[in-house]
Amino acid sequence: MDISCKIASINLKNPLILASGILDENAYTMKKILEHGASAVVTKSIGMYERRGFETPVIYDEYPYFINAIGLSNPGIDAFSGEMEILRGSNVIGSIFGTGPEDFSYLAKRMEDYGAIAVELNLSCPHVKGFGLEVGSDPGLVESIVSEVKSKVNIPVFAKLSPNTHDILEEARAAEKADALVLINTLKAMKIDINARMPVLSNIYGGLSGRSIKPVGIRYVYEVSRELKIPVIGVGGIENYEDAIEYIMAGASAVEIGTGIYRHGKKIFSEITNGILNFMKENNIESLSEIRGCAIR
Amino acid sequence: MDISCKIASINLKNPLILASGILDENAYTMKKILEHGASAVVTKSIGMYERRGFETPVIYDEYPYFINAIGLSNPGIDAFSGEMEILRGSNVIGSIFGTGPEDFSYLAKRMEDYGAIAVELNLSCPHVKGFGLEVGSDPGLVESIVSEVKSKVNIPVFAKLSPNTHDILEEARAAEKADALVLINTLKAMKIDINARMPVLSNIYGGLSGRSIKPVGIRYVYEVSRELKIPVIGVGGIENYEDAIEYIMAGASAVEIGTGIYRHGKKIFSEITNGILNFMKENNIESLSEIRGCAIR
Amino acid sequence: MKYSYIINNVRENEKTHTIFFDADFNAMPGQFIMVWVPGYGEIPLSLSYTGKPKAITIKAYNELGMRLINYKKGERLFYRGPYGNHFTLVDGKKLIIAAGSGIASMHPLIDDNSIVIESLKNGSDIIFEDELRDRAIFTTDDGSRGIKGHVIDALKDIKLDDFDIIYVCGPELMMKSVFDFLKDKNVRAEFSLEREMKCAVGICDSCSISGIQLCTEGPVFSIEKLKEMPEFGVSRLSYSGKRIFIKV
Amino acid sequence: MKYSYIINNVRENEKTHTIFFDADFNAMPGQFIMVWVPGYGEIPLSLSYTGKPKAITIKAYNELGMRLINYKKGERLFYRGPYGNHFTLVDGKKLIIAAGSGIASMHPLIDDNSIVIESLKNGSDIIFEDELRDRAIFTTDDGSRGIKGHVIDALKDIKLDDFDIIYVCGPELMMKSVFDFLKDKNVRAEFSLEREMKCAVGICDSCSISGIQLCTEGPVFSIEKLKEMPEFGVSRLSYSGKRIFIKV
Repeated sequence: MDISCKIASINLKNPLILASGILDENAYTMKKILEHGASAVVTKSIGMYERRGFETPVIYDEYPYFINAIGLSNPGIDAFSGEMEILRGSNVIGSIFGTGPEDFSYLAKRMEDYGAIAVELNLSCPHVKGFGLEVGSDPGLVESIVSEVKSKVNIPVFAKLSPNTHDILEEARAAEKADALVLINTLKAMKIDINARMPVLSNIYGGLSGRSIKPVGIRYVYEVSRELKIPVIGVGGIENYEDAIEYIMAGASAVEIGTGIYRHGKKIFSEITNGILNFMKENNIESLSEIRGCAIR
Repeated sequence: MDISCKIASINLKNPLILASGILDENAYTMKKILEHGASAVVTKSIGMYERRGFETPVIYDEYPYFINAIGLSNPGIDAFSGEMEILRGSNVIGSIFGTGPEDFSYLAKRMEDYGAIAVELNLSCPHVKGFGLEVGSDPGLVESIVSEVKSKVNIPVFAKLSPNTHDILEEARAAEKADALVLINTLKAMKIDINARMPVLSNIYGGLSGRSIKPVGIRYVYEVSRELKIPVIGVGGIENYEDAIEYIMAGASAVEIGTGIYRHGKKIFSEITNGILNFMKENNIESLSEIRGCAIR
Repeated sequence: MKYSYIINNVRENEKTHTIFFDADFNAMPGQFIMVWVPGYGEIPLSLSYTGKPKAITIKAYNELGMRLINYKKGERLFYRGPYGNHFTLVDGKKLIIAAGSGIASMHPLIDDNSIVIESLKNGSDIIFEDELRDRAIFTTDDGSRGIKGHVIDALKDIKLDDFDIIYVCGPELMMKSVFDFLKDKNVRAEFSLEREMKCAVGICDSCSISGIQLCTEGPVFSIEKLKEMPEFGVSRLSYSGKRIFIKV
Repeated sequence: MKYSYIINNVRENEKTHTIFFDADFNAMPGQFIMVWVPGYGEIPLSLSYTGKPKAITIKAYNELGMRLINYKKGERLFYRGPYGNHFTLVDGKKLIIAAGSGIASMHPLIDDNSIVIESLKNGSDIIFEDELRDRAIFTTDDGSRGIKGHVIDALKDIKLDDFDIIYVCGPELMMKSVFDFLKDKNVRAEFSLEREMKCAVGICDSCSISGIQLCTEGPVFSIEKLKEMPEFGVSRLSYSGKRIFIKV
């Protein structure tokens, strides 16, 4: 049975990629995730300069919710060279964020130089002013960022889009020059503690990820796969092999796993791989391409 | 202790209202909900003409998800007179949907004639083409619908908005002439059954409600209450008194409960009322106005 | 969505089949499942066998039904449930009153201590004949089998005191006539109601009767409970939610 | 977020207080909680008392700390957890090596069968003095109490064979020196590490060391485990995620 997948020029041994923002700040952790069976890892989003991010509390978790507002904390692209050096030769996808085409193309080039096999444009962080959502909800800006980055690097370019929109197709079409779309980022959300009478997160707003958002992620992957030809990488609430297969049947070429690690540990990658293989065996499926997008009507 | 609340000219004995779409098609059921302690009920959304709605399956439920695509099935405003007659004298808020200002104002007038204490404009059903989301994501259209309805009826007008947007404030400002905003409608979502290799809902897409969406609902209520003066009615994932108080602390004048009934039964209204009263007693709160919006920073 | 494998498909008559499936949930007579036929829709179906294996008995009257009665052994039956309450099981003599497909939900109740009154359109509509033959009184519209007439024509000759419980299932109008016949008599009786059912989990309001949801608090109601339901036998909501008055 | 009521606030020294609170969770020595001071932030704090009542001991070095040490009896302490693994409890003689606030997490380990080596900046920094007085060897930077020097200056005079286990907690550089001193000796030793901690649930990667998350798989590691961690004593990530090399 064949669970490998190909996205643009990249061949992956399985469709399970570590999502950006989870256990991907320290190179040694990313190496460990790859050892646990992820076919690639996406780094934490890296910007032009060091950024402290938000003060604690930066997460709120209470099943089925997981809300975070790390605030794009990152060491800056220069300092990140050290982590990339430790990872050289590994399947690392560099996630980057910025305010416009210049930032993004500069950062993408640096990631390429560092040995990243692809870059993922974070066009959709829901809780940092001036980045993310404010960038991603401007289709003209998205289009120029994608074009500019594509013209500057030879590695594949993935665009990670926001679910905080009323028209995903407009957003997706704006990013259509990318080699793949990554759907979805977190949903803007918040938690108030009624005993403290205060928002829990220091930034007030955060991004909802995990279990709760899977039906939204499936819908975006399905809707975009149905209408556009561009490959889609599914992300949002994947905790077991059924979830991964659901994304693949919705049209995803691969999936990213993030918050799922919180509840299932790093072994989630091997567990889901085994689960997919068993499902394929029981259902006489030779290759994932047989079921990719099979649910689309 | 005082848990009454006032929204525009309406006085309610408690802040718990039955949300539109749940147990509000048959007048006798709405009467039963009122007996169970809801201070008001919002009817199923009623349109100009009878509408069958979508074929089954119309719901998918698997905790923490609840996805529905009833498809605005309704008997039409004429036939609905029978139900309203049975309910005359009760606290009934008429939910209506249409394609533009003419439909909405006509329907609102009929609801007023039927004895509704207010109308709720459904500007945000996420899964029916030509209605809801497509209406609600056009701020100019929203504004003209609200203005037109306001000019035609004397009862308060509530506008129920969509969370499927990147800019809730633009949407909220468009509806600012309403007497209250109702936040939020369901999130557009879907479920694929991997064994059937097919979307479960006959309409493919549906609206995600219940537990999963509470942090998104809280965020919208908070964001709008923080920026605008218009009263907000919170809805989305309320299952216990803590959830209701969280919405109130985010700025909600009242809350609507829908999917919560599925897991807790009709007794959810009296349970939450008692829970709120206990919380107020333990925390020396005399009136809900003391805590309304207290979490806003 | 849950699924079980179909282990047998038995033709009961021209359009009616019993589909046996390999499920291990516990169920009681009167409960139902929501059967999903992917691409065709979803329908509520009472369990006609509640032991092991379980089964549903369905009369095909539309595409979904046609697809269902043609299911082969080894195919998957998708469903959710079981849902609803159930008939009260009693030690003692039972009178079972059925019309049309109502017999399916009461099939698990039939035993050596029961008498059945079954109303059929005509004699060829009969199902479960082997089990019914020696313990059933039939009524048919055309007199092609048993008494020409309706259930009441059979019921009025029954000595009700002989029975510890009466179970009733069929079209609402038929049940209303049985209810009216029994309501002033000192009998224990339970009726399994049927209405438009969409969500099956108590929230869409389609199947409600007098404020009560058939899917979660029903479908089985005692005669006392029915006395408190002014909508019974009078009106119900259509699929769109329009109030329809039941013709008397 | 959970909360408990504060039942006592004990001043240990000028800036260090022990806050007792009424919580009924089970906890072991070495575990920590994330304490949220609404409006000020959230910090990881080891439990300095793990029985009933529980307590945290905190030295105020910023606004959050100042607010915390001024908490009054009856106020609410908001927290999540307990998190992390714990020191292995052994029957036998224990050597406890602490520096700075490291003593807080090891306080529950101190008993009649333990000897403590504690490194202080100066003598006035001491806390838990009543319990330590008769069983501690102090080292101070300025010689104001005990030996002038660092823990190794005290440790080298200890007969390690006498002890069944050695527990270590303090700044990473101090722990690295203890680790280097012990690593070739045949001893059982556990170290409680400290790094930037944000999420405390194993996903943000701030507290990771050589691919392992302190918050979920630590903070306590055996000396054998530390031998497999090349980042120990060498580098860590800052709050922003920047790699910082620990000065030797």
